[in-house]
Formats: sequence, C-alpha cells, structure tokens
Amino acid sequence: MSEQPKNFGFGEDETMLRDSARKFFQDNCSADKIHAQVAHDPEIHRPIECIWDRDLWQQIVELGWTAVCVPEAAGGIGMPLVAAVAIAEEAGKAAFPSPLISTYCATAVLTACGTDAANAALGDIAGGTATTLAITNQKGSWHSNDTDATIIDGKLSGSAWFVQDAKKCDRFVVSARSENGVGLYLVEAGAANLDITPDGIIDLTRDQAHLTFNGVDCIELAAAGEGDRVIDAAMPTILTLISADIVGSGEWLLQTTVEYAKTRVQFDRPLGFFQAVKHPLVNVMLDIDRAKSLTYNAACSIDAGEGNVELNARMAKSMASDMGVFAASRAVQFHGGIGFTWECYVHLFFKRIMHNHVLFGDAKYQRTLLADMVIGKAA
Amino acid sequence: MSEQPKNFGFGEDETMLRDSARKFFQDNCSADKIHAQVAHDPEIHRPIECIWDRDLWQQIVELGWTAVCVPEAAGGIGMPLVAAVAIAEEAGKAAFPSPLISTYCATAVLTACGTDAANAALGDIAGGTATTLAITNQKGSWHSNDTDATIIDGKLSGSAWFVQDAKKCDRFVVSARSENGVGLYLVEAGAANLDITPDGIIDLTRDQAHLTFNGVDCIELAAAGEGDRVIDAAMPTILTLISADIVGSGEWLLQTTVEYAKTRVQFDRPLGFFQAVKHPLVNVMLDIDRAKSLTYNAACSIDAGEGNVELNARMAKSMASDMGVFAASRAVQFHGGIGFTWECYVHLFFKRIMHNHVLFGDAKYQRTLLADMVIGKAA
Amino acid sequence: MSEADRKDTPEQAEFRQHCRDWLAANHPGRPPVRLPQGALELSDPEALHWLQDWQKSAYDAGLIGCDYPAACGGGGQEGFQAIANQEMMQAKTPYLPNIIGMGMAAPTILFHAQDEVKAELLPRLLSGEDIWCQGFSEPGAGSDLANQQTFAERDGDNWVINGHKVWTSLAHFAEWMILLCRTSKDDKYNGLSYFVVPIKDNLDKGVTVRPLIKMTGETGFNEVIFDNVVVNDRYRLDEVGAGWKVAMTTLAHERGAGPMVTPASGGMALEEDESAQTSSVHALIDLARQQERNGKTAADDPLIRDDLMKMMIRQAAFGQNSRRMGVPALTDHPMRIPLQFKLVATELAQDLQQIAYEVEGAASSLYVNDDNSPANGRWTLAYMNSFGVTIAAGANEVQRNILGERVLGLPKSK
Amino acid sequence: MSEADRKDTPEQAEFRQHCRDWLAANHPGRPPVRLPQGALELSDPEALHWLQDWQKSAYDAGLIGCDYPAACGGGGQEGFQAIANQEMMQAKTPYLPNIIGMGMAAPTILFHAQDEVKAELLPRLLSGEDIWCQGFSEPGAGSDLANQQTFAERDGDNWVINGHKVWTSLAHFAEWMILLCRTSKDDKYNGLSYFVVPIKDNLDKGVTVRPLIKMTGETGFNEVIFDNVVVNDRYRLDEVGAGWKVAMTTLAHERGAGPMVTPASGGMALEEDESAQTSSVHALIDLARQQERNGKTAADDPLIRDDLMKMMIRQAAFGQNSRRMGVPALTDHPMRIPLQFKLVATELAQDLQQIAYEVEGAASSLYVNDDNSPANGRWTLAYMNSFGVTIAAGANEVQRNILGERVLGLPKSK
Repeated sequence: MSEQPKNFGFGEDETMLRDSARKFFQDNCSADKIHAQVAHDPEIHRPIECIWDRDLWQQIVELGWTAVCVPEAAGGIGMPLVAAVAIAEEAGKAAFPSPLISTYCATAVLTACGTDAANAALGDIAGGTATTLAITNQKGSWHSNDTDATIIDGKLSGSAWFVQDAKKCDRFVVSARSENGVGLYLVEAGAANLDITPDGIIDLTRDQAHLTFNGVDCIELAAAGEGDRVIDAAMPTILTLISADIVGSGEWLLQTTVEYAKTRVQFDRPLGFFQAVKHPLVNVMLDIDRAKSLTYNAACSIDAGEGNVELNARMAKSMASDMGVFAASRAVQFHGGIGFTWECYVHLFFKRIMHNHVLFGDAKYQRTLLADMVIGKAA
Repeated sequence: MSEQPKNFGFGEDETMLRDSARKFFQDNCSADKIHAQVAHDPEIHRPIECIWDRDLWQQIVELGWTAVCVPEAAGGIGMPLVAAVAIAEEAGKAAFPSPLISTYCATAVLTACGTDAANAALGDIAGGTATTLAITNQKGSWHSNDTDATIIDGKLSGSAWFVQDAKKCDRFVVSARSENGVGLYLVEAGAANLDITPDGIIDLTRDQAHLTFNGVDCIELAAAGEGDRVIDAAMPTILTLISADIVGSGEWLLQTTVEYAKTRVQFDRPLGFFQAVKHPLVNVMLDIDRAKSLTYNAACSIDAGEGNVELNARMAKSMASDMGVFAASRAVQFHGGIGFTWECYVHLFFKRIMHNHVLFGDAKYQRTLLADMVIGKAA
Repeated sequence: MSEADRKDTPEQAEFRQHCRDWLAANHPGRPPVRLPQGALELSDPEALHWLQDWQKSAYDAGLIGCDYPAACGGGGQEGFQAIANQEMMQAKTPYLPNIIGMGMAAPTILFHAQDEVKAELLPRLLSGEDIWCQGFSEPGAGSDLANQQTFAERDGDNWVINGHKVWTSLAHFAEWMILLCRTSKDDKYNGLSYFVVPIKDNLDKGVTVRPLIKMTGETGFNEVIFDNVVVNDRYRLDEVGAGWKVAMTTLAHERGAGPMVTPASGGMALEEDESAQTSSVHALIDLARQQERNGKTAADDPLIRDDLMKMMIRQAAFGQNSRRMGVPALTDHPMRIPLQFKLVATELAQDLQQIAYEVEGAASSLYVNDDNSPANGRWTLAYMNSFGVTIAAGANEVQRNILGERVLGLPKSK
Repeated sequence: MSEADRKDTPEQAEFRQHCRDWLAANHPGRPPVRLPQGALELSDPEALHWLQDWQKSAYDAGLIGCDYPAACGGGGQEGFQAIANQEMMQAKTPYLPNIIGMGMAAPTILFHAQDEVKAELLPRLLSGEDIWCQGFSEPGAGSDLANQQTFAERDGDNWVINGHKVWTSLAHFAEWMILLCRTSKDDKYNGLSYFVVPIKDNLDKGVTVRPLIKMTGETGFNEVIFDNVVVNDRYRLDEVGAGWKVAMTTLAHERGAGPMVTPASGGMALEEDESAQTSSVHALIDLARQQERNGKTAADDPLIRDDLMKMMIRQAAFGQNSRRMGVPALTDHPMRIPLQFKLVATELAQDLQQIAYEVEGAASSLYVNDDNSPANGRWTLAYMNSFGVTIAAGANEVQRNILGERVLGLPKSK
C-alpha cells in the first residue's frame, strides 16, 4: 500500500488556498462577465485578438498564486503541487482567461532545470512574470525530443508551435536543437528578431501563437542534451495541471446542465425526470469523479516524488480528456436549442475543454504510452 | 453506384424458402423444446455430450436445405448465397442445434476448390452428408495459412482445433501443410488413426472438438499450395453465414426482452416505460438492423461476384459480433433476476452469440483487417 | 441503375430517358459562389438565387413535383419523382433550395388544404420561386412540440397571431411559413391548429425575422416574432383543433416516412475536392492520411484506424438500410428503418466529426479564421454544428422514444 | 499505513499494535479447500466451517464488532473497526463468512431492535456462529423493493408469514434471515414491516430453502418459501409499518454509506496464483501476455491494449475515489462517492470480464469443464456471473436513479 498521505497532501493551507481561489473566481469571474469579455464578437471570421484582464492578473500575483509552486530557495512559497492543482481546477471551473496555468507548466519545467538561470526565472515568475512553454513543433508532437527550433552560437532560429497564452506572456521557455541535442532557452517576448504570430483558435478563453526565430538572443536554462530529460521530468506535472483544468470545467458543465434539467419543462415534466437525461448526467458525474481523484493522486505522487508519477499523470489526463469531451457534448445536447446558441455560456466551456482535450496528448495517446509502460512494447 | 439488385437478390424463391424455414423452426424448434433438449443438465462439470435431433436433420435434408448452395453441376440446387443466409438467420433465431451452418461453411470451401473430388463431396452434402471445416490451429488463428496438420505421402498427421459441430458431422475438410504449402483434404469421421476429442464448451446449441491425426487416409480436395487461396476465397461466405446466425439470435433476444419489458412491472410501471430500458433496446435494434443489412449486402455482393466481397463480409461480421455481445448483455440485464437463471431461455442465445462473436474473428480482428484493406498497412 | 431500369414500366422508362436527356443538356454546372453543405444553411442571396434558377428549370422540365396533381402544378404521375431523384443524383446536380417547402409544406398542403389554396401555393412552391420555412419550435416547445404557446385568435374571417418561433431556418428568405400554433388553451393536443402564413408580405405588418447566432458564431437559424399578424381563415389547414394531426403529416414526411416522395436532387460535390465533405468517412480517412497527430501520421495510429473503420461500417450500414427499406420481404415493421434515419444519420455525422479532433491533434485547436487550420477548420466547425441536428426536429432522445414506442411497442415514457 | 499511524489516538495506536501482534501469531494460513471469490458464493460446508472458525477467533481476539456496544457482544469502542479492518487486510487474511450478518443485519438490529433481542442475536452474529441471509427480493419485487408480496399476519403475540423470497444467498447455511414483508395491503411503503426470522429452526415448520440454478449452471442463490411460518413479535424491528425506514438502514450499510463500519478482513489471494482473480485488471493483463488471440499474443494487439488500459484507469480511479471519500474537503456531497461504489465496481468487473472473451479468442468458447480452457474458464464464467451483481441489490439502472436524485437533486423518475 502507498506511503502517500490519505488526504493527497491536501492540508489546511491547501484547503484555505483552494477556498480563497474559489471565492476569488466567484467574485471576479462569473460566467456572464467572462462571456461579455471574450465572446463580444461572434463573427466567424473575426480578427484574431487576445482578450484578458491584466488587473486580475495583478491581483493574482499579489495573492501569491504565481509563487505557489516556486521553490522557496528560488523566492517562491514552495507549496506542494496539489495547491496549484486546486487553483487550476477552480480556474477551469471559471473558464478563467489568463496565463496562470501556462505559467505553472513553465514553472514545472524551470524547476526541473535546476540551473541558476532557471532559478532566476522562477523568482521572476513568483514576482509575476508570466511565462509559457514553446516546446512543440509544427507537427504537434508532444515528444520532448521534437522541436523545429535550432540554436547556433547562442542564437535561436526556426520556429515553435502551439504556444499557449503566448500574447499574455512576457517570456518563453524554448526547446531548441543543436548538435549536442535538445536544450532549453529563455526568450523575452520583446526580443529582437522574434515574430509572435497569433493563431485563430476555437477556445475563446485563451490565446495561442507560433513563434518564428530569426537569430534571437536567449539565456540557456538547460544545456544541449539535457532539455528533453528536463521536459520529461516536468511532463507529469504539466499533464496533471491540464487535467485539473478539465475537471473544473467538467464540473461547471455538469452543475449548470443539472440546474437546467431541473427547471426546463418538456412533456409536462422537468427534463431531469427523464432517464435519457438523468442517466447520462450521472455518467458524466462518474467520469468527473474518476478524473478528479486520479488528478489528485497524480499530484500527490509527484509531491511524494514516488516512482509511478508518469503512470499516474497519464492515467489522469486520459480520464480527464475523455470525460471532458463527454461532459461538453452532453451539456450542449441537454441544453437543447438554447445550448446551441452563442448567448448560452456552455460554449465557452465546451471550447476550452475541446482545446485541453488534445493539449499534451489526447486520451488515446496517453493510453498508448501507458500500455508501453505497463504491458511493455508490443512485439 | 452498384449494379447489384436493389432487393439483395431476394426474389420469390428465396422469400418462400425463408418463410418455410421460419415455419419449420416455429413448428419444430420452440425455445422450450430446444432448452429441454440441450439444457437438461446444468451441472457445471457435466460430462461433455453432443445433443441434437437427427430426425430433424433428415427432414432438413429432404427439404433440400443442404443442397441449397451446392452448384447444380455438383447435384445441388444452386441457389444464391442469400438463400442460405436466410436459413442461417432463422436457425440463429431458433438457436438450432445442427451441423447445418457448419456444412454451409464447408460447402463454400468445397465450391472454391473446383476439383472433381470437391464436387463429389458437394454432391454428398446435397444428399445429406454433414461436413465441417477443420482448418484452425491450436492458437485459434483464423489465417488460412496456419495449420497444425501436415500431410506426408498422402497421410495426415498433427491436429486441427475448434472444429465446429464435429461430433454431428460425417466428414471433415482439413487444411494441412506439406513442403509445397497448404492443401485441403477430405477425411471421414470414422477414419482409422483419427481421434475426435470433444471440447467442453459454453454454447449448449453446438458441439466443438479437436482432431488428432496419426497417419490418416484422406482425399485431396485442393493441391498443396492451393489450400490457403481456396480458404481465402470462401472466407467471405463463411463470415456472412456466421453473421446471419448472430443476426437471428439477436432478433430473438430483442423481441423476447421487449415482450418481457411490456409485461414486467416495476415501480408500478411496465419496465419498458423507463428510458433506461427503452433506449438501450432501441440501440440494440439499430445495431441489429445495421448487421442485418450489411449481412444481406455481403451475401448479395458474393452472389454478384463483385470486387469488395471481403470488405463487405468483414464489415458484416464486425457489426454482427459487436451487436451480438451488446444484445446478449442487455437481454440478461433487463430480464433481471430471472434472466440470470438457467431456466430462462435467454442464456441459450447468450451463449450461442458469445461463441459466434469470436468465431472466425471478433469485431476488432475484422476491423484491423478492414483498416489494412481500406487505409493501407500502417507505416 | 440497371436493376431500376429492369423494374420500370414503359411510361417510367420513357420518363427516365427524358430525365437523362434533359439533364445531359441542362446541367447547371458548378455554382458561381461557394455553397454551404445543405440548403438549411443558405445565407448568401447569390447562392440562393442560383439554386432557385436550377430548381425552376428542373421544375419546368417536369423533374420536380411529378407525382403531384396537375391542378397543383404537378405532373400528375405516379412513381415518377423517385425516378427523377435517381437521375438527378446520378447526374451529380446541386441540391434544391426549397427543401422545407417540398419536404414538409407541400405534402401537408396537399393532404390538408382547400383545393384553391393548393392551386394557389403549390406551383410556386414546387418551382422554388417561393421559399418556405417551418414555424414549429418555440422557446418553450423544443422536443415537446405540442407545448405551443403562439396563439391564433379568431376574428371573423381572419385569425390574429401572436407569439415567438425559433430555429426557423431559411426564414430570412422565406415568403411562406407552415405554422403550428394554439387556438385553444383548454386542451394540449386538440387545442392546436395549423396555418400557412405569408410572412414576407407581413414583414411590415407584425412579423419580425431576427437571426440567431449559433455557438460557432455563424448565423443561419432565425427567430420569428408575431405581433398581431392577421391571416385569412382560408390559410388554415384542416379543422380548427386538428393541428396536431396535420403536423404528423409534416413530420412523417420530414422523417422520410410519408406517402409522398420528396423531390430531391444532389450528388454534386460542393467543393472542387470531394474529400471536403464532413459527412463522409472517406473524407476523414483522407484527412487522416495527410494529418500529423502527436507528430505521427494519424492514419497510422491503430486506435484512429479502428475508430475510422467503426464509422465506415456504420456509414455502409446506413446505405444498406436504405436499400433494404425498399424490400418489404426483408423488413418486419414498415416504419422500423424509416424512423431510424434522422437519429442514425445525425449521430453518425456527430461521432465522425468528433473523431476529427483526435485526427488533427494539436491542430484541432485552430479555427476557420486561421490559415493553418486543417481542412480550413471544416471538421471542428462541423462537430459544433452537428448538435444543431441532434437537437433539432425532436431531439434524438425523443427519436429513441418514438422508435421504442411505435416500432417496438413499448409503453410511452411520459 | 504510516499515514494512518500518524492519525491514531494513543488508545487506537495501542489497539492497532494489539491487532498486529495477534494477527502475526494467529493468521489462519491457507484454506484446506478452494474458496470461492466471495462469501456469497459459499457452497462447500467445509469451506464455510473453516471460515467460521477464522471469524470466531478474530472475534474472540476483539477484532470484530469492536465498535458495537459491549452489551451486544461488541468491544464498546469507537473507530476501532476501521483499524482492525486495515490490519486484517494488511495481514492478507481470508474473508469473513457472515458477510450479510455483519454488513446488513447487525447495524439494522443495532438501530432498530429491542435491547434484549440485540443481546440475544448480535454476539453469535458477530462471532460468525450464526450465519445470516437477507429476505428482500421476491419474484415480483426486484429493483422495486417496496413491491413486497410476502405477508405477515398478526396473531396475538406472533406473526404468521406466507410468501416467496428469491436470490437469498447463504440461505442454505443460514440460521437467521432479515425479512422485509407486508403487514398491510393499503399502503405500498407504510404497509411494510421488518422482522428477523430464525429460518433454520423453522425448516420443518413451514420454511423451505431451495437452490436456484444460475445461467452458468452453478447454484448459490436460493429461493425461500414461507408457509404459515410463526414468528414472535419480539423479532419485529421498529414499529409495524416502519419496514421501509428500517430497510433503508440496511441498504445504506450495504452501500457502505451507513454510520457503522462493517467488519471486514481479506487480502488473502484465493488462489496460489494472484493473477487468478477475475476482478483484477493486472490478472487480465497477465492472461493477455500468455494468451494467443487469432494466432497472436493478445497483449500485442493495440486494440486489446487500449481496452486493458481503459480498465486499468477505471480500476485506479475506483481506488482513488475510496481514498478521496475520506477527505471531506475534497468531496462536495457526502454521498456522491459512496453511492457510486456498487454501480462502478460491478460494471468495472463486468466490462473487464467481457474483454476476456476477446483476449482468449477462439479459446473463449471453452468452458470450465474443458482441460484446455484458458485460466480454467474462470473469466468467461465470471462474465456470466457478473450479471448477478449488476442486477442484484437494486439493478444498476436504479443505482443511477439514486445518484441522479439524491446527489444531483434531479426529480424522481417514477
């Protein structure tokens, strides 16, 4: 039996932090407020823009949320990952547009670097410097060894793709290849010879871009040949954070749809009377609870530094991705005609979930890797 | 668009034959009669026995059912495959214990041989000689090139496995390897140096055995090196016949469960009032209709001798196998406690379907081969 | 179509030849503007008018409405429409724009309207000159069609209509609407009546048509508000209070289960590239061949391959079910297959389009307004739009009730 | 259990040490005969008696019933049972045979019986000397528990019982039965009363116990017929007409949602070979590694691998849900997880066992009476038996109603 704490390491501090986060989002990020903010232009060929509330970001920074998982040695609070997971879950429940979760992902990679440069960057994150990962190639490979960027004589060339919240961030953690292998490098958003091209994306609650490097100055975070190892070490944390985001969004969709099913009357009965609605909603709940517990378990095992962290994290992401797609589709379906309209908030969460569903690998991808881990590579 | 007949080649003769088969089974093979016959001993470690009604077999032969698909040239009636498929479907609906479908499968292989010896054997089938295939190895490979039997100097050695209705049949069509490849050989059930070892199987409506050859005399049906090609040519017909059997059993399970759901009262309502029962039953119906139409289409394309016969047959078997497992599980579940008892006839069809589900490859296996056909082998 | 040929009577064979000759000479060619996947999504007037011209020419040639009485502008034949449809499909023609008119309004008018109303409305309906829309759905009446709140009050020879209809496709182009509404508050079902309403003529007389925005950001559906709109009693179909019965005629034909064969052309690829169609498994297979997923070709992933094969099998089964529906000897219950079509087709498309996200991997995040989006973001857009149809025209949950009750004979779930 | 240690009070820590010491010295070792997967399937008297001896010794050592009052033969402690259960699990002990008695009868008796009846029945129940069974299900009362037809008629100080109970596990060994039956025909719910009935003493006085044969051919369940069986009124629990309320106490504890922690040991592999257990994904993975499917090793098939991983994830989630249930801060609704267990556990096992057919391929046709059947036919047998639990104790359709109504607050589906 595991030596890990029964409560997933979810102690008083973590609970207080989670509750304050929940209150913060209730006070500042009601669904109607977010919708008015990010969904003001339904036009399908709308100009690509990045909408978010910088003041809220400042408040978050002052609340210390960016410092939560930064090691104390690097100027952070050094709380366990479950604390960040709790915040990520609440952020998902609010469909919160911000670079917070991207910055948590960058924090995980920087922490795994363990270099002075990385620690300095971590300190800046604690101070509010939004930072995101640029470690994916144009083919959308999640493999730590794949990158379209190269580094020669300390300058970056090539490109990085599917960079999350790029326009909201001040810095990028870029993976680039040289003859010695893949290394990690810190790039300022304002750096010379760096093009940040925003993508037109479905999710209204985040932005995404691809970066083009034409000889960009950078700071080495992990030496060539170390980068892929570092990313692999951080990946379980990244997967766990995205899972938490999905779990939060899934719970919002479940509760919102349940409320609708209680009030909406069809055939002289509330919708929720019908088992064709009730039982799928129960199945959504079952999947949410599976994903939620697996996510906490993954975070807890990462905090405990125990063996199966990758296994636990990929189980969580696989369950969360499948749950998210299911929860989102049932929410639209059971909201009926209104759920299919732009004015109904369901689509905000639907789109955020469909984005997270594939981010860092969908459920099939996770299970394929799990099978190799657990069963062994197929002959 | 296809040049095949819109009615799947289901003309007056075929319809008459189907209707007479339906009546025959209604008159002679009611579920309670079959159950009393094959389920008389529930004991889990019961002695392995082969129970069937030879008189009914004689009647079938006299009705010409074994001759239906035997070419006229070989002394048969030479009707299209859809005729045999119609009978197989009715047989499945009655969970009919007999070597009929096994004999149809053997007929397909013998017809594909095209040799005088094979034509002679076909003539005997038309006359009522029950014949079955012995073309599977101990590993349960459905590949035409895999066999555990060898032939040297015209005598068979080795073994054949998963031989259907073996104890009911007078003859076996055996695939065996020699240095020139796989050939097909006719063996009499009473041949010297042949051991027929019955398997203990779950399905109560058929028997199965493995054969051991210790230098058994045989007649060559297809020359060494021809056998696998012949089996491949016949496989679409075999898959289509098994699919038809599953479709028939599935329809019986659907109708029986629907009747139960109309009468069984729970919570002061007939069971079928509840969408938790109604909607899964509708889904079973949808799957049955898919499998049924795909089965007729496969048979029709085989009769038309058109290109995609293997594609059509594997689509039918994949759909039928998945449908069968689903229909069987819902039938037991919705019959509640009674459906879980030996005295309820549902288990006869449940077990027959679970057997057919894997026979000649389950749904996953079929789709894997389909993907190679349609998408091309994966890189 | 050789089999079909074999079955034709001499008259039918002659008509089939006429269709072929005319189509060979009068195929409209490719559209000048991009057409949406279906007529219900038409928003560009130019596209509409081009399609109306096509329908008019086919109508004038006798390929549309052939089975309708001559007195209603039809061809007065029997079994000709199916032939014309086959030949128009064979000739890969564009679809017909007046889809609600022909599929739902026309048969309802034919069976329930007064003769002079038939003569007044059906010719311009069949010719496509008058576009029709359907006023059934309301904010409070989704799948529960009988829960109509829109009210028509008798006023001498007229009715005064007040209410609010939603999800009215094509209303922004429509001259006419088939309207189900309430004429009595005393009885849920027998308090309904059915009208045909000239909405375009009443745009300045109490009718307001407003676009509804879908979750994709597209328009297409509308809401229609009735504010003391006056309609003459001659435009009432069948008796006062018989609206539910009349609506059943409409719905039966919508589900392909009515006696009249709906005029339908089509078969023309809407994009130069066949594989652009988001309803085709083979289009998704083509996408999977080109698309990188998690850095590898999607079509090489065994799990994606299995999903694609599952979809291919369901798509093939759908086609073979339509084929079997035409063979009475092979269908125990006449409604068993027809009543499945809407449910099966919409769920097949939805599941197919959902798989596209996994096929596209990271790139599924890109929308139609991004140059790098796979297949121009068509698949992810189609997935979101798919809910429009699994919800519309009686949510699929209701479709399952209908099948369970009408075909399997299970008790009503109400 | 370090974490658990940290949480123990000094008394609890002392008790935990006592459990460890006693178990180290008194573990019963391996059974002399093969045991079924669960106590409910016990059919071999020798197996039963060996397990009864184990329960008695654990009871005498104070590891069973610790939280029950001393007056009822319990230990009079609080929170000790959970510790004893943890330690017995740790020590990989066999399971306890009187599972219905401890899990359902004991808490119901504790909360609803007269004191002298508690004192009379609970000691021999907790010690396992008296085996108990449950008389809830009837031919006409499956998931609809309140539809009881068995009738108890008042006769002075006694009740005369007539009726027919089914699916009564362990009845063939049981001294006692908890019986829900009807005492009034006027009210469905308030017409029910609850008794404890000495069935073994009445075998020659109107009680008949008959085995029911499962679809597998195995026995295990029974039917119990009551023919004018006389039971004293002292054996009635709570008021006449309060049977439904009393039954809720029973069901809450059956679903692990009651206040009393059920004494439970276990952890011992029932077969020499761990992988023989049909409820474990890893056991199926081991099978897939050995098993040929369509001529290839099943564990190499990407589709089988994916199914196995899906199951592994669900199994892990089940364990982590149990863990989270103990953390109030992480559970919004106290019943949300507990009420899932029966549903989730039974469907997980059923789906797992269904996959075994595909893992085994052609060999799945072989039954337990065939020497070549994979894993001695254990998996295919388990699949059929799995329906016993998805149907029993409130079919899973009803479990979903309960979750939708009690946890999500959706309106009743009745």
